[in-house]
Amino acid sequence: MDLNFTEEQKAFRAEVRGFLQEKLPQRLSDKVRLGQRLTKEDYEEWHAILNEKGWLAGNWPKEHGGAGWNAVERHIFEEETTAASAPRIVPFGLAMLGPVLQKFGSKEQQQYWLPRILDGSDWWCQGYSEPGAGSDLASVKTTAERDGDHYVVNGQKTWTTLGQYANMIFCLVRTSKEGKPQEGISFLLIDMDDPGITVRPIVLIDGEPEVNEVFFDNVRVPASNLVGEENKGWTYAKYLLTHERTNIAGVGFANAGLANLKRIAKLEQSGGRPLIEDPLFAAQIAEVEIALMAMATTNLRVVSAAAAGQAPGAESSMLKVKGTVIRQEINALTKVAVGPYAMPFVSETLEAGTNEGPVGPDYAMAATPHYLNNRKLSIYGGSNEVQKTIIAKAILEL
Amino acid sequence: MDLNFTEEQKAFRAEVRGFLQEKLPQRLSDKVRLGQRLTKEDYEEWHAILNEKGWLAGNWPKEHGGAGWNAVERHIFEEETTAASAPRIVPFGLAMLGPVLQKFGSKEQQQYWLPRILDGSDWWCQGYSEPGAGSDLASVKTTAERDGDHYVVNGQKTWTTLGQYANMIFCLVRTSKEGKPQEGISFLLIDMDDPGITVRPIVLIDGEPEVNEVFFDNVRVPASNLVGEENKGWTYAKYLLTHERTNIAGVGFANAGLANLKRIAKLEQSGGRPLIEDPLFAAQIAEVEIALMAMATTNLRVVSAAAAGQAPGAESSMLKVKGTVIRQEINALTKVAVGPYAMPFVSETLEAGTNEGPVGPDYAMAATPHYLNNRKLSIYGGSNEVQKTIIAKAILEL
Amino acid sequence: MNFQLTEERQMLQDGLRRYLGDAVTPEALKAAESTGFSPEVWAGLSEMGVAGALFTEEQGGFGGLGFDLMTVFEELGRAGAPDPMLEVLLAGGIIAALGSESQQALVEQAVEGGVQLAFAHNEPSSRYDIDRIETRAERSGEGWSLTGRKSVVVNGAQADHVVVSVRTSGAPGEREGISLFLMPKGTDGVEIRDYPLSQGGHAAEMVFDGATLPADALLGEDGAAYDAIETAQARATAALCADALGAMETARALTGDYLKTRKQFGQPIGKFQALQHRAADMLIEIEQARSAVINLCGHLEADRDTREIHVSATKHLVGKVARLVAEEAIQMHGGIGMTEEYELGRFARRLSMLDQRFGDATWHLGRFVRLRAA
Amino acid sequence: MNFQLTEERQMLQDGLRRYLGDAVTPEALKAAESTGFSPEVWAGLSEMGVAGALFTEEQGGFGGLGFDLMTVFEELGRAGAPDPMLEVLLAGGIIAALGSESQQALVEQAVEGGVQLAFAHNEPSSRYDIDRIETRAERSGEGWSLTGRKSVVVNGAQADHVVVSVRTSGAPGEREGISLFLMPKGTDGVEIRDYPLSQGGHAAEMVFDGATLPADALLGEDGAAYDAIETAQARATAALCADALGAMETARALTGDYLKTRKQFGQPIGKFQALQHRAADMLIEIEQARSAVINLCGHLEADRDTREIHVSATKHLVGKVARLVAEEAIQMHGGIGMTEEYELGRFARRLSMLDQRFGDATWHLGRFVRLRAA
Repeated sequence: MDLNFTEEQKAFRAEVRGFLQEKLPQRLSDKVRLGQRLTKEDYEEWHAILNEKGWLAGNWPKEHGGAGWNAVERHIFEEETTAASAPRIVPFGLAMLGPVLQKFGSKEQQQYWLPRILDGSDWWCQGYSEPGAGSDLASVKTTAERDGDHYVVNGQKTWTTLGQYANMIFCLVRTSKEGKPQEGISFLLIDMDDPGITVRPIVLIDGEPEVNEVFFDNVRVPASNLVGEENKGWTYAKYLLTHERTNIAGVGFANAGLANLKRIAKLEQSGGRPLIEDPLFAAQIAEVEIALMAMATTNLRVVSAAAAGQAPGAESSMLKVKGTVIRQEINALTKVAVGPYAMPFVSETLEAGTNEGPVGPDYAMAATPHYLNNRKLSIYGGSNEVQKTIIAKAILEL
Repeated sequence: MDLNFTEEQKAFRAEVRGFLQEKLPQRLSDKVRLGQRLTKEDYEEWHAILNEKGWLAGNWPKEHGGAGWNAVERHIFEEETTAASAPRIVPFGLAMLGPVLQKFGSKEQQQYWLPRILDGSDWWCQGYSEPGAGSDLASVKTTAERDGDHYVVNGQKTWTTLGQYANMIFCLVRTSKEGKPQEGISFLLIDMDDPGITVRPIVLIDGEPEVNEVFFDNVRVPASNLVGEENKGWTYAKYLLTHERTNIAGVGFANAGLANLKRIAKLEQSGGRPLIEDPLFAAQIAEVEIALMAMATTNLRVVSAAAAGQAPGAESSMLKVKGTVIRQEINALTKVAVGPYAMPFVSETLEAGTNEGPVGPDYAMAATPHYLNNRKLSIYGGSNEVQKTIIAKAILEL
Repeated sequence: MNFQLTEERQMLQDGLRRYLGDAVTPEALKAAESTGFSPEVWAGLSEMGVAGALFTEEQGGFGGLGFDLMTVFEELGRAGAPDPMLEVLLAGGIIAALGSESQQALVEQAVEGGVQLAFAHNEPSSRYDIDRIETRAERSGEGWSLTGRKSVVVNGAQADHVVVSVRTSGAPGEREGISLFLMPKGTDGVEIRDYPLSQGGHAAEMVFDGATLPADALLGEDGAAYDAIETAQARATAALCADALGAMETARALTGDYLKTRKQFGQPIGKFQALQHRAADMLIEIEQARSAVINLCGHLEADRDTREIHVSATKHLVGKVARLVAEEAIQMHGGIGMTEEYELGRFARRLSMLDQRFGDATWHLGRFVRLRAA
Repeated sequence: MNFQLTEERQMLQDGLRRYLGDAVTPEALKAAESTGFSPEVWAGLSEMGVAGALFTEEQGGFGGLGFDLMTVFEELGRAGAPDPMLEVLLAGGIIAALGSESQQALVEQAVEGGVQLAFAHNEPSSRYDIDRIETRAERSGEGWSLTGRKSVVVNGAQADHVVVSVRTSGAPGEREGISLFLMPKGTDGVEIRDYPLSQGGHAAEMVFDGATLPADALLGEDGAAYDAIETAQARATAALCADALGAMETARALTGDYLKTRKQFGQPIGKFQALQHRAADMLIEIEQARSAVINLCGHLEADRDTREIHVSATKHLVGKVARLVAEEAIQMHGGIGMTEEYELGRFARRLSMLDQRFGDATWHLGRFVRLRAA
């Protein structure tokens, strides 16, 4: 047992930190810090900076243009970028599709699509969820029928995050109704500009059109866009979900959120003294900090085992549950901390560069939207209820 | 809406209070206050005092020698007696069997058994639960076979509270295996001195032999001891359980426990100041106090509806859950409040009049035993899990 | 002891529930987004004379007791009505308590319906302390000149009259020296920024830069307004908690319906025991909240210390339960509960913002401890 | 970064788990009830040289680091062993840190096995403050005379040697002026009342009424013992938390087995989703507790402030989880979980008493806040 990082790991951390100091645009980190909205261009700018350094795809092997980091290095990179308020890396192409193509895609698909993910030619989105399916992903109803060298796709996807920015979508589609629901699913790459595709934004309770519905009406997709074999898509989907689970705990986000909360609690006054000196509020911050200290170590245990080649089991479900609960608690405390200025709901103030300044202190404007938006953390990616059932079954063997 | 008691109710409260001041022996209230064990004789002494006043059976109609109080009057009596640290009234004969006999017993049974409950001739215990049945009371396995003018009883009962003091037990027994489990149950009164009965104490985690197993080996019971009709016992059993549910919230016990906790927190020192001035501990007391203030009003709402003749529904399940959680939280805080002196585990100190004085302050000695013992509150009388299922089904119509 | 509504209150409740059930339409909500209230619903409430229930007969109303407030505001919350009735209670209550005969006319107008009020009291650094007022009024000729800033004044831009609290002497944190003025809409020297609120409705930042008010704008005695503000805020807190209670009832009803109809893995999700037990927990806590609201409403007319203990106990408990209900209702719905299109969202937001007015759950827990120790 | 046990520690863990699994029998527990420890198990542990893991090579042991403590005490907790190894760590650690060469012999004896130690430090009004010591020692001839009372001295009556903390100068609440003495069993002028503890083992009240100790009984410098006590208590807190972690693992294993085998309404109760999710919550929290123990054990050798922040963070978190696990394990068992006959009971009691030594969860939360603010 040793809680210390190796000298190599410390050197890597210093390198990342130096890079961020030099290359992360202040304009972007300011937006992230204040919780303002990032535009498509903001993300693309940051992706390009990372790609230039070869750090955009930390989890990809070097042969595909990735950094080839192990789990500990990825963890360090994550810690440093969140601490520096760097924009997050949009995961759909890099964390989700990339690994699937590398494992199951044809040589041609790899050579064509992977570089386009890195250089920003394509913005991918995810076509997994369907209306009414909830956590039961295998109940795919969107169909793809073979017609010559095309598939004809009909159906609907939903909860498609940032679909409004995407020009490509990877989809689970049903190519057969035989056998178990898992058996007739295929994995298809679809151009969002194809005729027959409609994107409809879903406004969430924080006022954000972050997710979308995507409708497919006789969309013709070249058969060459099928990944792997027909009807084997469920295997690839599960592989993708496993990859999505890395950094499921969100320790970096939690740390950044906690630091922000403490900063606010020092600035806000209550009873003529800084809020952080209120013993009951300070105790609530302390409770979540203590939980986070432990969770971060659980995360390191999993990361360290992953770096040593072990596949995480129900631990990632535990991290998902605890990680989301902690982040949501930090969001809730932040909303309380900013006091009455959590009430104003002026969407424009969250756009940087508009004339609409914040109503109260700038740190207050995103508190309520973030609190509301992050209720999703315990719902998506396999709801916390699904995770608990997994934990019970795996560990209790129930 | 009116939260005030009527003038008549206030006068009744004053009368109860005056009676307690005059008649409640200091020796008994001291024991109750310190959480020491009451002996069989202690209970009998208090029962006799109440019976002399005609107040022993508050819930019985006057024609049977009861006080004939309505729900509000019973509530007031409960509040005053718990506040004065009076011993509780042992419920098995008075609150459980009495109402069943009054409703379903024969004239002869009523005339013989009811006066004996009031004058203390009989100490009853309850033969409902069986090993392995848990909250599934209808799965009665103890059999009673008719043999001439007797029943021959074989089987086992468990969790028989204070069975060691009892000379009589009322039992659910199986007289038929036909139909649904509920259909072949009968309600039988059995003399504990009959040959073939063995009582074995079960020691609980607080070291107390409060409950017992009762074994029946070919015990011959006169058929005249059958209450109501053969195979209709489930109806009587449910009627009994409904009656047991009055005062299910335990507001009086919670109030007394809270007062005791506050007293201790004023006496205990932490960091050179009274513990009650520790803001975090004070907040925990406040939280449970606030919950209790609300729960007491919910209880009054139910009591008031009951006095107006309405039958409580799922509200009593809500009161059971919330009431037990509040009392258990008070117990847990009390254990914390007494500090290291919660550790000594000297059973003898809980007997009044022995040479073994308390190790620390006298208020500390019962803190841990009570904390441990009251874990039962959420288990017996229909576990809190069972109550939640009832609530969900009744109100959500699930 | 009696927990039945009187016949009059029962009629009021029934009428309100029926009316609001029809009137709070998506269109009415849409209208309220830009203007801060729904002109149609507001007119309807005026026609029903609902504001009369907030005031005593002496004040020109027909109610005014705690349980009258509970009856009205539980229904407003249940419907998620976007109209500033709470501000009528708050500002109107102060005017009724302190106003001169001519100022009292406003209360009558409020009862008759239609007049919009606001109470400009909060300041950027006052948080939830009533006495931490820095905005100053100084005598200027015959009248007064006001300087300072009021923050998150609910309905501030819409109100025909705004009650403004100021300091005429003393320092922030002192109870003495707080005064009140009655300011008509459009008073010069007041800069107003109007904006929407998360829970619906609008609020405003109000900057006073030498705004001048006549001598008869003073409400009550110079420097002695604290008690009236505390009393009015206690009543408004009771009303807000009743509003939250109503919103919780709707959230639980929506959740119950959803659990019964939504199917997953071949059966209604309400058949899953884990969700059943969590729904039961939610119900138990809502029952606690209802009792807490009853406790506060039943003690609004008690002595100050008793009343304020109940203010803090109830605001703490209802605040905690509101968070639980909002979060659990969303969670049990899953994704659909996160969408603006579905009805739950606005109730969840309304509940989420309960903490932000008159003190959050933690703040009131600390205050309860101090009040009990005093 | 590495979360694997070293080979040595793995062997120690395996050996201990095997030995204690066999040795902690009902008979051993029965024996411990009256005497405070099980002579057989104690002899067995001595034979294995387990105490050596608590001390560094320099001190005569073969371990002494945080993760050595974790390895040993997690197994003692898992088995619910009733033996006072924690007192060897606590008192032995102080002797190792401050003792003269001749006093150090005791540590060697402890490592070789068999010697029983205790630390008489708590007093009736000290609660969890290390510095709130009132028992006084005054010079008397060549030696010292002790007056005062020590409370709940775990293993006090059984110990061959007791380390006693006293005040030789200053006032309760001051860090300066605290001194330590090494007192052999049977010293005159000490009245001892021995009694059993809820969690197993014994403790004693010790009244010093002019008890006399020779000059060479002083441990370390006069008046400068605070730091050594704090350090030893930090290590003992880590050990106690590891012990609780082991006890939780057993409680969860018993609960898991019970959920799998106990049937109700025709199926194993573990099939009920509500219980599944609560079991999952319990597992998640136990994982949190494990990480918290790792955090503390990994920082025992850090600078004082870092170490103490982890002491309070870990004691708080493990305290909360211990309560949850004890209560949920009983609840999920139902009635059987309440009985002394069933094995869960003694683990639940052990977990229930975690709060009572070295500070409860709430106390450490407050301390964490103060340490962070400092």
